[in-house]
Amino acid sequence: MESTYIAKIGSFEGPMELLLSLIEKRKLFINEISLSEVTDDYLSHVRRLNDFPIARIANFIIVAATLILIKSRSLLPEINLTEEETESIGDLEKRLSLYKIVRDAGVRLKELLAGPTIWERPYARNKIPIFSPDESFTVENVHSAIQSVIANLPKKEILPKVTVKKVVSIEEMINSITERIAKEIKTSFSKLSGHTGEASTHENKVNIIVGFLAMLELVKQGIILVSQEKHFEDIGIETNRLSLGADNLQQAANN
Amino acid sequence: MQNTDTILEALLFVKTEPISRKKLAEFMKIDENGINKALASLKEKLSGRGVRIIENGDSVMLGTAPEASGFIEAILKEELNKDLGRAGLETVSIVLFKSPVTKTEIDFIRGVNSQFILRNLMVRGLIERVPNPNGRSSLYQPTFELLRYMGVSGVDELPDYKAVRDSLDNFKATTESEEGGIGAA
Amino acid sequence: MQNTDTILEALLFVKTEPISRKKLAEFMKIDENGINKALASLKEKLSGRGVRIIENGDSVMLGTAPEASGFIEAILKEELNKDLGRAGLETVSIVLFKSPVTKTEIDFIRGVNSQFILRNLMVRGLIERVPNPNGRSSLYQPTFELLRYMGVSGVDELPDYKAVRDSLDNFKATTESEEGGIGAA
Repeated sequence: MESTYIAKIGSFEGPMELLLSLIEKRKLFINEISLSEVTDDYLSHVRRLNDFPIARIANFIIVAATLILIKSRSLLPEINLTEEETESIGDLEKRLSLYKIVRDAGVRLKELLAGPTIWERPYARNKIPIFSPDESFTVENVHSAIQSVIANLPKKEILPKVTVKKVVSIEEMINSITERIAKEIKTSFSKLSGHTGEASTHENKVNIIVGFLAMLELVKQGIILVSQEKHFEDIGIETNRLSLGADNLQQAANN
Repeated sequence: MQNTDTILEALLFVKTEPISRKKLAEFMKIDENGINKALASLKEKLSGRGVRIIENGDSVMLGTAPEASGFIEAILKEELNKDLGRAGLETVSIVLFKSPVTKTEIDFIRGVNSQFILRNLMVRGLIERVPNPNGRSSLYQPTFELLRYMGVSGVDELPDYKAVRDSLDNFKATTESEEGGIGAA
Repeated sequence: MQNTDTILEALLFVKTEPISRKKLAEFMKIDENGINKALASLKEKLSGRGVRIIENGDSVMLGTAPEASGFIEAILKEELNKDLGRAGLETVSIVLFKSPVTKTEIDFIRGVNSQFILRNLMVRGLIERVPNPNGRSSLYQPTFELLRYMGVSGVDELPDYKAVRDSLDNFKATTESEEGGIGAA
């Protein structure tokens, strides 16, 4: 039972695919509410990813972070999110909508691929080749060309440094959101004390939040896995606007 | 002038690979406007024929009518492996409908690093990388090979091409300002 | 029946050498009488076009219209003179250092499809294709003329030959062990 379940998660290429499938399973539209509803499911999938390559886990965790924000806001609308956090929520909705468009279009492309092919005329010049060198073909140029070919050979899939940095910073974000939630609960407790009749629903809500906090711990375990990634080599050229404290960089480099 | 499209057809027949309108204009010693007219006229003459013009960006080439596909497989004793897998299909779909598109944009939509799948598709000759006139990051676009595999003679023959492209563009304004942000996973 | 000549045209388009009516009849699953009719009808439709049917005894093939011959010469001549660019140099360097090498290996090393550039290099007598004793796919190697032009008597005289060859062979080993994995982004 367990193994078939894992195989099922493993079949998700990336976080968008998983997220969209969770939303569609519940026949929901893509919006903040539906995202918050599937957050728990998503996180429990991520929890089971531990056996997968770090790079793949990292992709799932990055999206998990945004879902956590969405869920936090749905549980505690009073919670203060930074501008960047709010932006990342909007981004996720947008990305998921884009992903759905291309995935749906992909289904039709697959049908086309299964259909007839347009063939090209094969190259066939049965003439004897006339030796016509290119004057750039010197020993020196050929040697430098092969050096750059070798330099450009793809390396094994190594997690880009920017991704590791980003994932490590998510740990910070989770710590901070945990704090903010704890604080919110306290304030809303004191606000609510004295209101009779609402106690049971309130208690229920607190239970949900506590369960959610426990879930955050699980995500952190995934982050630890990623931050332990040893092969540090920048293969991405993307820039990243993520700002990170020197401590985290140091910590990441030491791991 | 009357036989410009005749010469154009002969040139494309001999060339057997994609050629840009600019190159054609050079060879035929007419301007690009003349090439466009000749292409339009040839396209019309080829309608319902066994051969047709395939267009991709600025370039054109000749290919066979899709309805002959099965017979050709038999005569060439060749069958193409057109299976792309899910990651390939997703990526190809982005490249077709958003072309020219950067890796960052592809990563942004897919939520994963597309480095390997992009390389794989390039090795198969289904997409190609072209220099970005506005920046450092390369752009990806579909190849003739990809269009041929799908049996279409241009991207605009893809189902709902305009609608899909428009709906993707609706998000464009916002995603562009964030290039290099979240997507750079 | 109406589109028999369409399919015939497509078949002749991809068949770059003469083919007998009998063979055509076989592939098109009609009798020779049907082929003759289709040929007559195609001949009519091709009149005034850039491509025409050439008949030689029982065999037929497609060829270009004579009035295009001047332009075609120009396009063929250009193939011999144009600058092969970075792609050319890169591909030649791989053929030199890893000879004999298959197209698949070259594609994998370069990360792009090398179909057209290999053609160009062959047309110019810089590399040649030889049968592969161990498989279907042909092997590419430099021509003697190229080595002589570069002033070396064998590939092993190229600088760092052993080291470069080792790195290329190593890459092959890694990709092979991970093949299938490489596509999964």
